[in-house]
Amino acid sequence: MEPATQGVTFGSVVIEAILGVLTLLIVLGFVTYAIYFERKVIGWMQGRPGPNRVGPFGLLQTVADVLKLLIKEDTIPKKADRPLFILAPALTFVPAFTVLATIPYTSKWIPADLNVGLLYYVALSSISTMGILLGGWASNNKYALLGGMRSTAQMISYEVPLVISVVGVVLMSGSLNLSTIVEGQAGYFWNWNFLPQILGFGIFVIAAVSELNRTPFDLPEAESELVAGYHVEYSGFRFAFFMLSEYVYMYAIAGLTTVLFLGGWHAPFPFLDFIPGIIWFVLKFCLVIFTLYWLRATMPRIRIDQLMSLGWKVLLPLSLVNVFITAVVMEFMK
Amino acid sequence: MLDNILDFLTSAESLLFLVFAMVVISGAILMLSYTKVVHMVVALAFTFLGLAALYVMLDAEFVAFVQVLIYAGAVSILMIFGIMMTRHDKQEEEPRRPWHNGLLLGGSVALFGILFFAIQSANFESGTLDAGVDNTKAIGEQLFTRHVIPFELMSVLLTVTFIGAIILAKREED
Amino acid sequence: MSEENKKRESEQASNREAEREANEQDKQQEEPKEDSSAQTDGEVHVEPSGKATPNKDAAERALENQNPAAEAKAEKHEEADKAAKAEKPDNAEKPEKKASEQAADGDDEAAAKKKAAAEARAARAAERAKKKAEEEEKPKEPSPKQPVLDRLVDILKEHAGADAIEEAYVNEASRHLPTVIVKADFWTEVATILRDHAELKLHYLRNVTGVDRETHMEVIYQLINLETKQDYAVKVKTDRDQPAVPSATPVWSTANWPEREIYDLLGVDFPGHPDLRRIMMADDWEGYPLRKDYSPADPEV
Amino acid sequence: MIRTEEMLLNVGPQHPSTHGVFRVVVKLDGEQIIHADPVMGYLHRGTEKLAENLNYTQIIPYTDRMDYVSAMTNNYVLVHAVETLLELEIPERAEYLRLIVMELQRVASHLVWWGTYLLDIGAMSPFLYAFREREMIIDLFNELCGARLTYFYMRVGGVKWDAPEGWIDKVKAFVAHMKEKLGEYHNLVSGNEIFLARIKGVGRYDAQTAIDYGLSGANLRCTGVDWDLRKSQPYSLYDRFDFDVITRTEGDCLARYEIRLEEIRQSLRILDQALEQFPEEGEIMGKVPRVIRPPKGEAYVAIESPRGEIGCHLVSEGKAEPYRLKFRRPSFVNLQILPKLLVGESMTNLITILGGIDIVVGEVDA
Repeated sequence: MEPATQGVTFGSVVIEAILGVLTLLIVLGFVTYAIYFERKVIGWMQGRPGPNRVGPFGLLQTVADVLKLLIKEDTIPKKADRPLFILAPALTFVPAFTVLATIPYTSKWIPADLNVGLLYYVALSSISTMGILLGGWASNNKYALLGGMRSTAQMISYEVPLVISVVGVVLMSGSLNLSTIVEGQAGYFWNWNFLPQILGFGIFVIAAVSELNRTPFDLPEAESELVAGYHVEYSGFRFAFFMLSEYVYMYAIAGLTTVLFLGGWHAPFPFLDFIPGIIWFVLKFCLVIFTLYWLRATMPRIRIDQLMSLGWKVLLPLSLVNVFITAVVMEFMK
Repeated sequence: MLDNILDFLTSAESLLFLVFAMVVISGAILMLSYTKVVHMVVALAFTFLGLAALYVMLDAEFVAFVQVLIYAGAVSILMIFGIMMTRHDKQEEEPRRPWHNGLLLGGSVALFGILFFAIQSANFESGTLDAGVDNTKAIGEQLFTRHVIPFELMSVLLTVTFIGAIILAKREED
Repeated sequence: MSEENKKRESEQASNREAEREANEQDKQQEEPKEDSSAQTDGEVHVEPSGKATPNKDAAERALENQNPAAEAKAEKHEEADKAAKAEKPDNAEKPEKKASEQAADGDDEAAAKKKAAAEARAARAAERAKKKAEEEEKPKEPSPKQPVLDRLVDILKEHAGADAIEEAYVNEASRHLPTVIVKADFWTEVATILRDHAELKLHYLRNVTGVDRETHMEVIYQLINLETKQDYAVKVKTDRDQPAVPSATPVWSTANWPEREIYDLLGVDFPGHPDLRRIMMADDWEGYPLRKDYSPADPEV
Repeated sequence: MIRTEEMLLNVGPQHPSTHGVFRVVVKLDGEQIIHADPVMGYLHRGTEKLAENLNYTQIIPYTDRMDYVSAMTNNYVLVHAVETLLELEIPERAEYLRLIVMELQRVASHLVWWGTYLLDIGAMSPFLYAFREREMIIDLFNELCGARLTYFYMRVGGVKWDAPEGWIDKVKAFVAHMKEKLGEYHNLVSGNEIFLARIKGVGRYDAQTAIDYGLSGANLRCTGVDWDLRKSQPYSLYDRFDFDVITRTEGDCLARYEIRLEEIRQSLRILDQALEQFPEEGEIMGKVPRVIRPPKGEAYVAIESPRGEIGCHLVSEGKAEPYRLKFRRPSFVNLQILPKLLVGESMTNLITILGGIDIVVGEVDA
């Protein structure tokens, strides 16, 4: 593997930048239709049609919404901490976007094949927390502050079991490199990590939903308690940034789940290998996304103290047990 | 000398280094000059991030991302958290002591001099360092073989701190 | 004052006069209408179903309308009112004027109609009066709840003193509700007895109502025993100018907000209330809206 | 020692979970409530004052607007008070119609509560399910009296409109449909672990406290007190029907939840019987004078509204307008216990407890 920065030239920087913009466009396209499908899917589950006015089948609804947000007046409260208020959405969005770089879609298509890919993901996603916290604080609004504090407490607490739950996977593949992890899951679907690492998988999914601040862990923006939580004072495109980072994270988490536990681009049966890997990846990815929507349509919200005790008293010990079991089993299997 | 500088500036790598170094230094200076505590912590977080970037340039990805995870992610957030939760509107005016500034200036100059001469006179090993294909793995192996005793002692220390913190928090509750 | 102003004022004055006259005429024209409604009123009640109470009332009203003595009485009453509300002469003046003007200005047609109607009514009223007299001969049946009330009075007299109760009766209109009127001074004591006495155990306070009776204020507490399902009403009367009733909140927590509401809307003070503030109206509101003589600062609102 | 900062937070008057313009000023330590002070009156329209200048028929629409989720029971309590003073006979068909709409209203009201309560707790779908069924009831009312929310249906002496042709059959169909859906509701929500964790043991009080605070409805029955005015002081035709008063002994939000859902089933039982007994023909208005002048006197009547005991204290001086009209609004009385329940609870539980009491601000403020 090439050392990270050797051979960096102006040319390569430009190419990387162009690739980055392309990825951004793909992600934006994803977010647009992720929101559309979320509204459609939840609409169907609730016995209503969902968006169906703008464009055929309402396909342009999100586009219209985004346009509305962009041309909306951007208000900054008088008593807000102006510089931080402006900085916060960016600070939330940038890490959300950069973590996408390490996700391997197929064996060939890997934006950045880092040998500490997993660590990179976890480290950068912790920075977004700071953006949320600052946004909540800078708004100078009590609801926003409460939302920001909740969000921070929640994200810090759940990052720990999230990281430890994937240690089992790392042990099994012996690498932090995401494409190596996928390679290790080749073959039939029972080789995918979600079966041998069923405990880790469960913890990972729960912690991931919590990291995403989605139902049933959507406390930071719990609209029935905190109105809208940390982004209560945000409007226009700054609000759009928060919204966008939420969905980009969803993309990232779905990608990560696919890679770590669902065998990435591998087909469930080797004889299905003629179907390109990217299709398998997208299928698994969509399944994860759908599950998130499904949860949202059926679950009530958990309470903050229950969330905390679930994280520290249940998930953390369980994830440690998972590491221990994995290590012991691997020692015996050797 | 001038050629060196030009050389340095034409390399993209060096430019990147320059940018990150500036981030680190300006973060540190801003941290000292800001008046609001939250702003200070944010500046500090940028210093941490800049440092992490420098580590990446040195091919030390593991250290870099652990730096981001622990310092930029956890430590600064905890600091902001602590600041928000506590009362800090009473900013005590410190008594002005003019001779302090002189003393501080003298101290800084002396420190800079010592460091400068130490670095100038140090004898660095020359040649390129082979960072290895997977230095994370190397770090792991080193930790569990050569440095296993300090590593274990460290974990014991952390466990003790952890338990201590819980006990303190519990006592305050009662 | 300038000439112009004077002129305008006199104009306004004459306008007012005209307006009042017009009003008066309106009222007169309405009068017979109302009478006729009263007739139908009466007729409906004379249905063979033979329900007594509403009929009785209608009859009384008819009698009052007919009887000049009764009318005089009413006038007297109004005068008394006028004396009571000396600070508001406008209100009291009107009816008096009305009566005299009625006599003077009433046109012949109306008078004739009225006369005819009056005769018809007189006939019916006489009939009804006879009926009423017959009814009165029969002794009124005591309410089935009379013993319950007597027992309550006994208990209260025994424990709170003989002076505690001003009056006790069974409110037959309200499903034979035993009602006692308690003197304000004894109310705290009585409330505790009502709640704690082994026979009463009125732990549940259903409702607190304040009524402005114009001569005095009343606060009515509706109590019920959830086990025996026996309910009672307790009234406390108080002076209207400085109304004060000892708070029942220490005895029943539920009295808290209803008492605040009465304080807010009727201005009754509740000494002993833990948190007596306005509850519905704004904190700086002036006056007590539910009082009968309340006039809002801005009548448009 | 580090001290945390106390924070004063205004929950409302514009807050999604106060269900209207109701405000609670809470003092918070972190997310824990140290003190709570409810502030109301934002929707105070002075119904009682207005009523003193209106005749009895004119007052009825005002009662619609008090508890706008359950207008039929409000209609009833007023006409019932006037009829009590007048000692009026109500034709049987009218009384059955009243009873049917009141029970339908109870179902509708509990459905609104169920949906919004789960929305408060963070579940979105039940809200839409509940409103789907409520919509059917509203359609039935709409067909009956031409209004969806403020019905102005009852009159002193009877009801204004007779049931249109086929209406009774539609109600029957609805009752059957609703019975089925009730099971669906239980499947969707009642066993959910998160839901149970959220409301079990929250906002608990005992029977003595409940009685002391004069709570009524599900708020009282959740502590084991068997008190339902339909059974305890039967009014209308309730003594003709076979139904159970649902009680629980836990006294927490879960008990209130179970009671309300179970009460829907009981209402459906009553409806079943009432629809069977419904007289084919008959008057819908009693013999009522054109101008209603109840005799001098006063009466207090109370009925069981979906939220508890709604009472009407009517003082008449024999005029066409009431001398004093006072409503005992269950939401107002039930809400009093809120500050007591909130102390020491978290912000999240504020919503859970407030929702569990089931208030309608139009009724709190009147």
